[in-house]
Amino acid sequence: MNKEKRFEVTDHPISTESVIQKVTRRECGAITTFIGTVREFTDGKRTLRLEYQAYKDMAEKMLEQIDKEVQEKWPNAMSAITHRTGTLEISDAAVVIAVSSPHRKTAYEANEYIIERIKQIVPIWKKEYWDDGSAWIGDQLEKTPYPEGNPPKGANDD
Amino acid sequence: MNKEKRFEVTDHPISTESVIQKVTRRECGAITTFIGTVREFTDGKRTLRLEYQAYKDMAEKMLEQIDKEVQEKWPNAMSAITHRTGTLEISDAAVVIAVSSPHRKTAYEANEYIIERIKQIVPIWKKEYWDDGSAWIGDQLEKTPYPEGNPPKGANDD
Amino acid sequence: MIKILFFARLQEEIGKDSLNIEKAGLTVNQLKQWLEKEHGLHSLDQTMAAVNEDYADGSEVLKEGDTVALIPPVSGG
Amino acid sequence: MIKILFFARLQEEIGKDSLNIEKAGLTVNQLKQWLEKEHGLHSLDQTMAAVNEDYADGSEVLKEGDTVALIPPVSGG
Repeated sequence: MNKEKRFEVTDHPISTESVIQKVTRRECGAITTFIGTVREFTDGKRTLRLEYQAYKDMAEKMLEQIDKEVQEKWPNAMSAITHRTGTLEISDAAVVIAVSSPHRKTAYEANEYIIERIKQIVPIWKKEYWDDGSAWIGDQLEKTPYPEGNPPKGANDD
Repeated sequence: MNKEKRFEVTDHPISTESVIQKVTRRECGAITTFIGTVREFTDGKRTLRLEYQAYKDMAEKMLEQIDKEVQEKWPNAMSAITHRTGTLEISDAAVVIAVSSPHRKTAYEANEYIIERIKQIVPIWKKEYWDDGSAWIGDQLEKTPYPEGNPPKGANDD
Repeated sequence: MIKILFFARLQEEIGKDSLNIEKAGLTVNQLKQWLEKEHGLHSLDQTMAAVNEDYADGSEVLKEGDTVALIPPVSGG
Repeated sequence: MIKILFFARLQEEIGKDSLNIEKAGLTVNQLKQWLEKEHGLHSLDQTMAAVNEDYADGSEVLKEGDTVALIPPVSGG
């Protein structure tokens, strides 16, 4: 794993500390991180495990595109994103997003923007496994990706 | 250091991972963290280092009070907070806040609420050291603590 | 030659992760229709496509050597 | 006996971190006025106080055994 790669899709467990280190700078006073973990229950249904699949090269390219959007909106922010693929157990981290900035408001806003955009444009899919079956998520919920512009209000709150 | 103490003021370096571990739960799908780091430049002036002093027992009690407020506003959120005291160098973490929740919106909102409240009611003070002197921060800026109620809009954005 | 990549549900439906075909000159939408007809894939009208790792309109004309990825609604994060 | 705790600027101004005095019966505000007069502390009207680790009103009457902390504007985080 290349420690200097700020936008990365990997099949290894994610080290939150290593993602944080990528954005730590003398000029920043705030670092926010978001860790998306595998939740056991969704709408009362028990998840056993998840499988994430990615179109890796394009996914990393889209993460870089999101970073460009962040740079335009918050020029002082610096971000790093790692998304994991493969089989994940309950509480495993699927994605870690770190954002540093001189002041905290930007670090919160840019971080939340990034996770919204990941859920819209990054070609990564999850398959949920339950006691009674499994399914690729996305189709059933009739969510559609949203390649451009701002995230719609009230997007899916996973 | 007691790993099970969720609200802690310590003179040791903070391990972000250990703060995150305190809030990791099977029912959560989102963990946000905020790391307040020592910034080199503030308003163009170069900081050499900081010194944090706390009224430790009361500070930990106020952190627990903030947690009660969070529980009332976001019953599904779980938080852990560690604030460091003593001498800190540039990029050292002064405070780490971790919040877990089933869904991400709560984890962001509760986390930001906590840092705002820390800056209002927790009896911790910082002294800045510059090339040409030092000063306890707070007085000069005519900021006043705000023991009760909601944080005012546009509170100081450190 | 055009390379087509399949992911998630589509990969399971067609039973492979890629397919090489001689279809330069088709638009993205025409390629989807061909895949529905010839390979029995479903609901490709709700499926985005990327050409050479960028999201593409249905009207984009495919060139020799292009890689087309069918992108069902994403669910990362 | 009342124990008074000093922090940050006030600690440096008075040159100690605590002081024990026989002042039960005073209010918090009266204690501040006494400290300004007897110990030369400044701007205590802008300083919050905590009694036994809880923020207290200026009108709170101090009891024997109380610990009063003077809390200048905080700057943690």
